[in-house]
Amino acid sequence: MTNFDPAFFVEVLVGGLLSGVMYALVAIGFVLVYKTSGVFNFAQGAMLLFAALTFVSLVEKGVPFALAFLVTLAVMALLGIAIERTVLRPLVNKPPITLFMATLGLAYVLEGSAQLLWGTQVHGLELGIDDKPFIIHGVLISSFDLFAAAVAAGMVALLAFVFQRTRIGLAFRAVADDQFAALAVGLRLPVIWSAVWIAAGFVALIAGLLWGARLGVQFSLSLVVLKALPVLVLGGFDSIPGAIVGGLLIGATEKLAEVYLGGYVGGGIESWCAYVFALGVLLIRPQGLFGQRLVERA
Amino acid sequence: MTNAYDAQQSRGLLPAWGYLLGIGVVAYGIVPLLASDYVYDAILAPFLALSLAAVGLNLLTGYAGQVSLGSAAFMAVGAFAAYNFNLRIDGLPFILSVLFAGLTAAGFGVVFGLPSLRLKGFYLALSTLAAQFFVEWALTKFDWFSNYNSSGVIDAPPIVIFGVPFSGPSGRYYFALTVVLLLSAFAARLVNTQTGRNFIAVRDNETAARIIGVPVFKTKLLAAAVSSFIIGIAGILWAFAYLRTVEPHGFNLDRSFEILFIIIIGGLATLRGAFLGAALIVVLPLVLSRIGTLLLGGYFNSGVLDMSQRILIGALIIVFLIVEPDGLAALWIRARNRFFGALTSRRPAREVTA
Amino acid sequence: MERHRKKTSFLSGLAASLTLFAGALTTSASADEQFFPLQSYRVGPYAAGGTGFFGGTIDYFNLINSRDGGVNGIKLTWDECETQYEVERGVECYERLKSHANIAAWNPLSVGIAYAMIDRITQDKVPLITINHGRTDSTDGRVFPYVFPLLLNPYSETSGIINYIAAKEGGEANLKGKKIVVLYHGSPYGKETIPIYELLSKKLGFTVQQIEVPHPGNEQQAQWLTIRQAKPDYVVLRGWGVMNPVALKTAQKTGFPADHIIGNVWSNSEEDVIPAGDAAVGYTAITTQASGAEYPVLQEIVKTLYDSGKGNLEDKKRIGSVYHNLGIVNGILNVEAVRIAQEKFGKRTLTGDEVRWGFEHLHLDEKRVADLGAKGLFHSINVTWDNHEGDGRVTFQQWDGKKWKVVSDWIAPDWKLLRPIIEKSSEAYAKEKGLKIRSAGDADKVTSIDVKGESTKN
Amino acid sequence: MSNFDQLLSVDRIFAIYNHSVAALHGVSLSVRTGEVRALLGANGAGKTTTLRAIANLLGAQRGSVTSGRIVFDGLDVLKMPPSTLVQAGLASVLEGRHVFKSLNVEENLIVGGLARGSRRSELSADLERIYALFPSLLPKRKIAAGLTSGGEQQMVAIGRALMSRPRLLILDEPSMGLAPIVVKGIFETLRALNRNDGLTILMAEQNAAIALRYADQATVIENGTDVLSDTADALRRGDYVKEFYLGSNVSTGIKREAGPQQPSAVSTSDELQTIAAE
Repeated sequence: MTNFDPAFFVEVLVGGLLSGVMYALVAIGFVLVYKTSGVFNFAQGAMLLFAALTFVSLVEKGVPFALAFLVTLAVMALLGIAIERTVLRPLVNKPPITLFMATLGLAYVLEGSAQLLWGTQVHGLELGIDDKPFIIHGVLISSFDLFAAAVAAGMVALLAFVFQRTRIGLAFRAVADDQFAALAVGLRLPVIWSAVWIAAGFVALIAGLLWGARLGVQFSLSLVVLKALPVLVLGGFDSIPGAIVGGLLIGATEKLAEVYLGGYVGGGIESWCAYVFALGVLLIRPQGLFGQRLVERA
Repeated sequence: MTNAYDAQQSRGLLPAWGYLLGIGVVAYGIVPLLASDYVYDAILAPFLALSLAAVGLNLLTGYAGQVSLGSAAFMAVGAFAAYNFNLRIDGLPFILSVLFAGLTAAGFGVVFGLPSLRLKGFYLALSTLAAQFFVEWALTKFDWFSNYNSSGVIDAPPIVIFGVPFSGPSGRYYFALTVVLLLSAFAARLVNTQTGRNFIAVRDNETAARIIGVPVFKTKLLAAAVSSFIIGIAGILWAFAYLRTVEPHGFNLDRSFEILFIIIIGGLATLRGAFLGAALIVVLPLVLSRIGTLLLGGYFNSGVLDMSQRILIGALIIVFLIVEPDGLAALWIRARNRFFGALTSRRPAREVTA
Repeated sequence: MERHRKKTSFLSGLAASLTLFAGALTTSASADEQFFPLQSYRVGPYAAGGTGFFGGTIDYFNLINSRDGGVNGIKLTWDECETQYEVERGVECYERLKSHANIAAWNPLSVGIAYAMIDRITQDKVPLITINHGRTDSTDGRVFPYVFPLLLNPYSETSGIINYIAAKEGGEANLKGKKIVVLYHGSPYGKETIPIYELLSKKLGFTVQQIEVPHPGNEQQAQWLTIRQAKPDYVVLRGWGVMNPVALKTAQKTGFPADHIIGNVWSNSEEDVIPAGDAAVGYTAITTQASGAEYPVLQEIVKTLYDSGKGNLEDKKRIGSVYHNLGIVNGILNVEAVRIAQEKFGKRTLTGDEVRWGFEHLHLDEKRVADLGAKGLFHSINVTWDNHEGDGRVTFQQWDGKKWKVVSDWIAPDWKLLRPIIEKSSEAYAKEKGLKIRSAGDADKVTSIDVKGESTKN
Repeated sequence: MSNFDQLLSVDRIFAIYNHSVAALHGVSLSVRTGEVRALLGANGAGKTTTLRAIANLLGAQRGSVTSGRIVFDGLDVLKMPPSTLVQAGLASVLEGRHVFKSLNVEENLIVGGLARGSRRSELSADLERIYALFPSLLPKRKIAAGLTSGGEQQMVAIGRALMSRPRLLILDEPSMGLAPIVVKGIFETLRALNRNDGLTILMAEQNAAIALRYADQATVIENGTDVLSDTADALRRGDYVKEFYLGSNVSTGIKREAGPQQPSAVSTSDELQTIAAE
């Protein structure tokens, strides 16, 4: 690397943070499900693919944008209920690893049916955002990424509202806190789990559309989960603020490392440096950034 | 995760050596009479390699309680290390290349096992992904590992042990079989020693284990080392006895998941489960694919069939986890006990050994 | 009673399925056909490419069968075996299908599967076609007698791209001082051309910076910001799958003009540009075959097959797409190799080794290409016993938002420059594997009767 | 006593954990409307398992009732999900309190009201009632329950259960880990609820002294079987409890040795469930 250019540094940093928002979007879907049901849902990526593929296929068949969105949302809701009925309920109280494996099986089913239903074609997806970059003080910023960040912020605000201000949100938090106690006080866990999976489906749809606009809607969409995993390691599996801050940190670190350190080892280090960074942080703070151990162990 | 079944593995109608003898006779004597090249190369070779990897992972996950999503990385380390030892040290017997490669993988296992000293559960599982991605990256990045092959692939050297060449489908089968049986016997022995009991103690309750004097850190690292050693050698079988040409990407995350699948489906903390699981994972897709092609090939193209198959396999996995969470090994024992229970009605069908 | 009946029906069901399974294991063959095992992939991350390519090849085989009644009366037959682009599935398919009689050639369209098959097909003496991909050094027929990276190997591709940029800049001399960034996929495939770009940069005086994108390539912010910083004149995209649309999108995001991005041969399909939307307009990529359905051979395929519902592609809009046309060209080359071998060995079912001989004499000049109804679809090919690539020419196509438009003549790579490098690599391989380097005389020794019968050499 | 005011009857239930570890070997007991019944027994005798069986919570602890019958107010308990039982008026306070640690005190209480689908006005009335019962909770209502004292957590847990307006309140070791003065306060409140509101109470206690002081009736469980049922007064005077207190477990000791079941399995099961519950 030649001499240090501060504007470029800021550009990389901002770009990294905005990419981080995209990672956080996927991570939030994991957190929702893990927090309330203890299931590490590896099928989140497949749900993303399923949602985006359903949406884009509907749009290509001439369904108006808004209607397609609603229909897809309804499909994801049905899917959430079906998953609760057929996968989660029979597996209640099984060890976490068994549930994790079941979601791997679920990922197979979802990927298979998405492609069987809608074909293996690669689709383009335009959300109507003109992605021309603009430049502030010599720092280039992508308008699409800003839009994505705004959507993510809106979604998080909506989730925060639901969690803090509604009965179902309170029930979510109670179940997340102590599942056995929630059962004992008479909360209907199946209903709450269905609701959570519906919420995860909603997050998958939003994330699927934003990622789909970046990658095109195709099978590889299911691979974006790999970008979310280090975020989870860093931010904690059970914390939405953790997912957001973790996403931002991972995004920024990954980009800065690739640009400034990658050159020394030949580049392409993004695939693993996020994990190493997350691990490094974890070894110092085993509870993660926002894990709720503090309250739990009081 | 506690398993009442492993305690009685060897408590069937026959003593342990009887089973071993039986397996040996079948594997060395009867299988070759029936097997074709297709069976050797497309079924038995991947079955043996994956079984061994599953045995290795089962030591770590089933017995010592640490979930790993990085098995394929250790397979890759084993395969590429063996290739390089064989290539770069003139006159080194092949068997020593294999051994050194296993030790290299064990070393990696210890390094990437270090986080287990502080992390647990899924945090630990995801931290093993660091190993997965790092190894894949490093093997692709540095040409030295593949002897500057412009395509980044390594080719299997001829397998010669003590002057005896193991070539051709059946030769490779005998080589893989021998390696798998030796290492499985070693693993079976290990889990019945104090070390093995330490593994289980650490898995069941780390604090309790520490109180009764189990060296927890040492035990965890030892589990990582032994497991990686075996998985590394499984990688050699995969690369040299099965595919014979591999690239780093062949050891990707999907393979790691596949091995984890095998031990979950087969049954955690049973060595038999590793073999049953591998059999299912290798054979089931083949059977489905063939039956599908045969029955429906005329009506649908291979894509539709394969997607249906994918759905079916995913659904089977879920159903299986629901119906038999303890895995095929438990199913096996239940079936066996029912069978023998009918034969010798005085024998109790199952004893609780908790 | 009830239970008993159930058991019986279960048992008979089991017996029936076992019979079926056994039936599936055995394969039947009749004497006057030539079999093509197809390790296709219609599922998984690369399904779009697989359906196009294998669809094209099958369409061409179908055309030959229904229009000509086969090749000189020998029917073409094939079986598909799904690989999902996974190596071990490909190997299993190989083992499954290899016992089939009358195999002409293998066409896996997957680098990984092809690598795993090299030893196997060499032993079984059946050609392995890796059109436009595969090991560069397998071009050297002296070391790799049964492997055919037809039309274009990765080194030729590199040379072709640089020649095109030179032409755009008004001649090789003007490359001096220019800066080219190569953005490559983080895999052996992606890295394969690194030394050639270095070599050409030294020879022609441009600077080259090669940047890796980690697999799968769905995130390229860091790479494109680096590119923005480096301000190159051209970016060469050596991508694969999802990496391509993301590269184009990110280029737009960071303000790099699409018409200065040149794609390689696996970054040149509709599937690579459509997901990128507007960001792909102006993007240019190398190809060995033109796209579009206006060529006579395609017209015949449409007329003979698609109009009567026998076409292989589900989506008729994809007729004439890059992968479909590559599949058709692949079909043409396979069929012509069989035809050429038949002229030598007789108009009958051939052995794999005889078809290999056919490929090693696969000489299709422009006139013959025109006769085949493919004038303009691809240029020509001249495979010999020691040159298994066949000196294919390349052209460049630009994406206008709806379709590819050819924007260059047929360009020849600098084969003379590349040949010594290839030989060095293949000789090293031969040494490592302890292989004998073949002579022209060896190449003419052909195993004529099926391997399973008595082998005779003539 | 006539049958209709029998609010809960447990009839010879057998329970196991993890499909194999036996925990209960035929426990029977009954609770009449308006009484306070104590369930006594040593650690690991099967008290907690019995209470969880009554609230049909065993399934969530990988346990199950293999035979026997439990009837609450005419409902076949083992066929009802816990939420239905809560709606029908059966509320549990779990061993170890199990408050929602990250939720604040008031949110904990509200969750207790969610199960019966209380309206907003009902909720606020119920909250007022709980704060009246446990005035010390009022100033802490916005504090995370996990950060309050053990006694306050017990109050939160009881208050949360009361939010569902139960007729039968089941408490598992309400005195566990609390200072005697706090324990006294809690038992006084429970007595007041019983006397004033007619709340029926079934509580498991290891601390037999205090339990017998506040209970009307008591049942003793040993090794997963009920061995004795009588009025609290009778039990307090009887030999059994004296033995029990003095720690001269002669009879129980013999019983354990001679019992047909494996004693180790029983104690393991309770350890298991304690681990699982944490």
